[in-house]
Amino acid sequence: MPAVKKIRIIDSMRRTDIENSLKQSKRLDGRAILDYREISIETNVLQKTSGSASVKIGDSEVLAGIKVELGRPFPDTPDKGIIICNAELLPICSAFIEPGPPSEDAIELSRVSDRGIRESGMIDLPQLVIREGEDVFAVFIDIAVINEDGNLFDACSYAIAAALHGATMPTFKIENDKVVILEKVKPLPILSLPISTTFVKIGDKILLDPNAEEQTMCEARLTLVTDDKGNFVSAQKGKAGGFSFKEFNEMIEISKKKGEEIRKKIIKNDK
Amino acid sequence: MPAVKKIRIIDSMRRTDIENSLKQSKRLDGRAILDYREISIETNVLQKTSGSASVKIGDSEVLAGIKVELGRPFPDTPDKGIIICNAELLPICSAFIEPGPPSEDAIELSRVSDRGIRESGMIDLPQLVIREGEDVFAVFIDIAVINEDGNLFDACSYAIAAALHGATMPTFKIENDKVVILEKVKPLPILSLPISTTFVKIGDKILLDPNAEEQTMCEARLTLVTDDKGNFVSAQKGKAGGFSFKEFNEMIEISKKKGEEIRKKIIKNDK
Amino acid sequence: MPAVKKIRIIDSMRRTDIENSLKQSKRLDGRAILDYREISIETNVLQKTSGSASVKIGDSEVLAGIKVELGRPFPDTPDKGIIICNAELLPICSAFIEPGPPSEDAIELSRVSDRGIRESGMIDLPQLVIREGEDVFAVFIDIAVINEDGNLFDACSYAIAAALHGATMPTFKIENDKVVILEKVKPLPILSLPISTTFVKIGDKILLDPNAEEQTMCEARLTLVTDDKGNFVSAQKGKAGGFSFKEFNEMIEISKKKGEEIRKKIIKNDK
Amino acid sequence: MSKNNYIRTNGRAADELRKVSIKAGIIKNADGSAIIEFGKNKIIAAVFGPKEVHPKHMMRNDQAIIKCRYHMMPFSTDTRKNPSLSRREIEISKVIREAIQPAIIMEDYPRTAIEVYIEILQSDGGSRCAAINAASVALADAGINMRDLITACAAGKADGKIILDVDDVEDKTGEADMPLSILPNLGTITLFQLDGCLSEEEFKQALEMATNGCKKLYELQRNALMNKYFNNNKNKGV
Amino acid sequence: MSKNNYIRTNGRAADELRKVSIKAGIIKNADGSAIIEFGKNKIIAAVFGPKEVHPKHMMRNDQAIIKCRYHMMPFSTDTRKNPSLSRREIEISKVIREAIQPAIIMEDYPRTAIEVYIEILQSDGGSRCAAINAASVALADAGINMRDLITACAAGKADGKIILDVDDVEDKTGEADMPLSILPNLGTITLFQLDGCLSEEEFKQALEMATNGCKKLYELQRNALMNKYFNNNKNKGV
Amino acid sequence: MSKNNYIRTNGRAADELRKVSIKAGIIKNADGSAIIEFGKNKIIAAVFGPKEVHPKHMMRNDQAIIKCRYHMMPFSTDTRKNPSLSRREIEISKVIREAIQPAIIMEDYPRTAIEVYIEILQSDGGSRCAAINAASVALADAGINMRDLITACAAGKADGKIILDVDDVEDKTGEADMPLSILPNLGTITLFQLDGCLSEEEFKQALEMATNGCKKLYELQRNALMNKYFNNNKNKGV
Repeated sequence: MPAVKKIRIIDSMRRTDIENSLKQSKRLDGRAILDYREISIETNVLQKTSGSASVKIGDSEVLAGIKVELGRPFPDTPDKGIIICNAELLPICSAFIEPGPPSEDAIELSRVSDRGIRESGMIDLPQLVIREGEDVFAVFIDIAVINEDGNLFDACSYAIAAALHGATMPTFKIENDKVVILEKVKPLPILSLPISTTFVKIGDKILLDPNAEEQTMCEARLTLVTDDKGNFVSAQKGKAGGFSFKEFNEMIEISKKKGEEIRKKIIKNDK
Repeated sequence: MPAVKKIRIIDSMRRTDIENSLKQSKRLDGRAILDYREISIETNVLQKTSGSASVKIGDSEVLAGIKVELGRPFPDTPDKGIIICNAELLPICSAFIEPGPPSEDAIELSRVSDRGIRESGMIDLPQLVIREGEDVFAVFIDIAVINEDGNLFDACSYAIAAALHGATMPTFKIENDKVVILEKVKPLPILSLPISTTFVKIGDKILLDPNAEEQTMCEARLTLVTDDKGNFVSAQKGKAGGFSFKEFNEMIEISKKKGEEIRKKIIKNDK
Repeated sequence: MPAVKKIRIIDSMRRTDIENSLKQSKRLDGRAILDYREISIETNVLQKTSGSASVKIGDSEVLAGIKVELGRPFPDTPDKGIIICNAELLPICSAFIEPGPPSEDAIELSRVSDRGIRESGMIDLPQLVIREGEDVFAVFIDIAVINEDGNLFDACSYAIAAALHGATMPTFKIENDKVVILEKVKPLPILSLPISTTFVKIGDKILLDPNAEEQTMCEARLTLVTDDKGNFVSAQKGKAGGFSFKEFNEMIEISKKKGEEIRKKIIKNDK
Repeated sequence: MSKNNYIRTNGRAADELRKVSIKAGIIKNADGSAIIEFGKNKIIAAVFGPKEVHPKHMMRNDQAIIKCRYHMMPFSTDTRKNPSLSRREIEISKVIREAIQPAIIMEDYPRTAIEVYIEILQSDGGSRCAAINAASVALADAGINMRDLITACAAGKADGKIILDVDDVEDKTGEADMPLSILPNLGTITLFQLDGCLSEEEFKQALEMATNGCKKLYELQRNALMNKYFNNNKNKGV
Repeated sequence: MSKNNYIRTNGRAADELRKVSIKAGIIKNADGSAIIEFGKNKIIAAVFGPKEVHPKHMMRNDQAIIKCRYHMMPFSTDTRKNPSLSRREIEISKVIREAIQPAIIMEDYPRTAIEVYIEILQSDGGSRCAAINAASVALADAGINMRDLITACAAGKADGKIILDVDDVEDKTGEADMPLSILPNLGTITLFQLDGCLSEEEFKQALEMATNGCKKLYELQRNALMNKYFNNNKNKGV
Repeated sequence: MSKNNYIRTNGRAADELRKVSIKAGIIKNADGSAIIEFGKNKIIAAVFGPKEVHPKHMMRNDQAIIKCRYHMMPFSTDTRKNPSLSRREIEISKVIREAIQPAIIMEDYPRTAIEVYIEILQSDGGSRCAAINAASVALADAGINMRDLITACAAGKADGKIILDVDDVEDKTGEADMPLSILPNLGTITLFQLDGCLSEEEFKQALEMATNGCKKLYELQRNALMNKYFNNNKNKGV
């Protein structure tokens, strides 16, 4: 099955409807321009993982599963565990996704998710070392996109945060110079919960949490990731258009507030 | 050279001829519906192997070569040697096969051949261990399809059986904690000779040993593999149609008898 | 970006011009048939390498970079270092090169360059051994084709020779049974400077140093590689036509003389 | 059916299925879909089509073509699975396609493709059978014209006994696994595989047991479809 | 701009760029090209097109399509890089394409492809910004109609200070890297990424510093183009 | 030819070929085929075509295109070979294609492809030459219009002596290997490679020796074709 990707097209009448509505700062699904759709988060949904979460933002749905396995450190970081993060756009998620090797979009989604974890220092990597330079734990974070209706960056961010928050890792002992994994587990050392907020620009309006149509027709996209302390820990601009500096400064303000709201939701959910 | 596969098509006149003939339980090549074509088996045809066989069933011809090399056991079976079985549909074998990565058909043929060996316990895998968890022998069973005229499942089964029956493996010693392979060889430990029989259904008739035309136009295919003791050790149904339970029971009976006949042929050949 | 390669076509008028000119043993760029274009060689052009060279032959331009890293010897040559040579036809170099997996032409260029190094004994491989059978130095020779105007075989040959001549390798010590690389470097042990000369045949004429047009329309190509002692150490005929024995003997004579001239140029350059 | 009192290490009787639940219509973007939980298996099947065929040379003028992909998520297995498609997944994709195709009225959809995507979110023994049951419901949910549902269940042998619906542990330690799919109303066998060792008697006994298992699955499939269409259940999502 | 006297370990002031040189028109076979040396970065960008689109289904009737590939040579890095395209290279190819496209008057070239190939011959921190600067000059050199040049520069944080133009060492040991590209005359941000940790204050400070860096690059780009066209410089070659 | 009495470690005289047997027409499904045993080499060549060209853009209106694949079976080598095509196999496929094409009257088959598939069942030194000899007979067996046969043989140097037809052991321990293919009646060299080290004198001596080897092969090729067509030999199969 080759990867001849159908392209999502918004017909011109629909496009006009969306634009006209935005003139009154209203979206066709009734939201204000800075509203999120309903977010639902459920954790511990997968038995064969050390942590998992299912996240829905409106009709976008993703599933994250964490597995912690024995591995070898990278030669240049012998004193740190390993993170491998991979997001797959499953062909079940949309008529516009074909099975096959990961598309450019899937690779960007994986790498932005990965950097969100890595650069924020979310996982305490030195705590994953068993024997420096020899044996470490590798944390595999795999994400399945189950249904696609825009804003996968945020959905993945929340699924990762929810799955890692409360995830476990194995304990071990050394026996005859070999690492033996024990049945007992302990919490995975999580240092912060970075939260992503994604904006798009349509005409002169900045929208939060774009659905699939909005994301298809937007000129530019910006994802800003903030941590518990209000720091910015990761960002990614996308799409073949641009933002003005004024728009940029607006998004900076909003992302901090929204990030805080959503972080509370994830922590509450996990109790 | 890309893999744009030509599809074998049976024209409607030829199809009618085949069907009319089958109404009298006769095949166009003169066979009765449960007859095999002539089977010829020749062993020790390849010098750089530990065992080899060339098998022809009518105009289908395959070549199997066994190589036994040093390897590492799989982590979950430290006390067993390794089997790797791979069948290739070479582009020389048919105008309908293009070079390139293995097709779905080639992968199915490889995996059914592999399971026929593995699940029947044909090779005594614990006998292939040198040092548990460290060093084992790996048995590579590679099959080349030289000319394709249907029923490759059986041709591969017989070539594997004939090549393994009488194959050898190296002897070794441990020196300075290293495995040293010695010149002397000993017989590869073979515990049984599973034999496959393949049926197809055309209209309301069940045929044994389909040729390429019959296999192309059949509704369903069934391969049943039996061992020396009359046990069923492997099976695979194929093609996008089905069998009735009555047909199934018929094939069960026939496969035991035919399997026994062919097994004798292989053992005799090897003496 | 798939690799649908445009094919370079010489239109029939241009072809006639080239052929008519060759009848007077003249080339359209003014050269005599056995003239090289201007060759320029610059070394130490890349900082992150142990040796590098930029070579231009007319408008053909290639860049070679040497890296020497720790590696493991091949099982059948535990007493020798490793050479890995790879040439890439970058998509910047021509409108006729598409990005993607290496084409047949790129693989031939890599392998002919590799054999020119390997078979001539250019690098003293036993000198690259750290601990026999365990640790050796691997010499990576990577070549980037920056602009393509024919005769890449020779351009790569000279770039390799110039980069290796004067390249360095690390020194090391063994500490706690581990190899430690030291800051100090020493010269890479180079035993000879094989030099390639490439001919093409157009009509009944043999030309040296074909440009892109000549190479496209030629019937046959021959690369002959000679070493310091006037020995022939590597050769490759290409293109879907042939040479007479008489033509062959001519090229043998010429290649020795031209090889000597160019070798002097490279050695002089490096002083 | 089975009269003996043999109890398996997992607590089931010899002819007892694991817990199964099927829910239709859970992927909004798909034309049809279903999620099945079958023991620890958690599998989504989604159907797209009938739709345009790519690449064109695969198109058939007299009927549809079926594309089918069986794919395991890296987190679905005990040890993380490499994300790229294995040879095992390619073979299972093929046998599932051949198992479901006989139920589809292919000639009703000439020049189109019907795509069946199966995602194993959590795996246990018998994932291909579970997947077929889900795919069958997803096809019906997509409104594809069908001759019958396809219903699948394995039997096998473990600890010397013929048992229904082999789970992961029984598959690894047991003697045989025999997945089966049938068109229950037409009495047609559309998938059949055997790995392991069975005498003729055991073979026939397992075949009968698996057939009975299929019949139970059939009821569960019908219920899933009825729940969707008659309860007017609008909930979507895994 | 910066008033403080902080000196970085590499000897630069906080708001000081590395040494940059840009030369246009250095690949004879390309329709446009440029080489940039930016600190230790040594990068060629070459543009081919507008040209026929392959494969056909990617063609757009109302505008051009842009293809972009960012590729590192194996000898460009400290440790030899595997020659095949990494996921990092694929992502950077995408963000660079999206960074340069807003400057191109796409509707002037319907049904064509414009190809931008970037080869990293020697890498240092900030290679994607350096590459965008080179690609922008190469596009102009190819005579592609543009609304503005694209100009790129990173800011970041190392040793607790906000700094301009993070090099390799500062990227590895530092706290944050924030690459930016803008259309300087239109005031449009076309590439923006952040890896690391910045407070809101630092974020804004870094954004301003990077913007100022871009303005310096813009002058260097213009000079490179003028050097080619007004000095009638015919020299080609790396 | 050679006057000296030097005997090689394999018992051959310096200018003595290994044992060679060629049989034409052994693959029923191919349009033409041959099997050659050349020392320990055991190689099948099969020809399909002239046939339709895929993909279309490779088609040439004025002549045929030749596709050629040289492929080694995993069991053909001392240590098992990985089944996927190596760079070595890709290069040899190219040089064999270029070696045989000059013999084919390409303009007799415009808009078609002629496919030449070479399978190495057992390898020894000189497999590319053996393969060319087999491919040449297979092309003739397929009835492809040819100007001449292509005939191939290597010479080389081992133990300080120039020798004909280098085998595996001599290739590994020897000083040089020089495969050659010619069109014997036209006196045209169509394949030539050299690996190793030869003085000019040795080079010329080896070239002459290989040429004489080719002439011997030519007789064996003609016999193989005559055996098929005049003995009306209907046997097929390896």
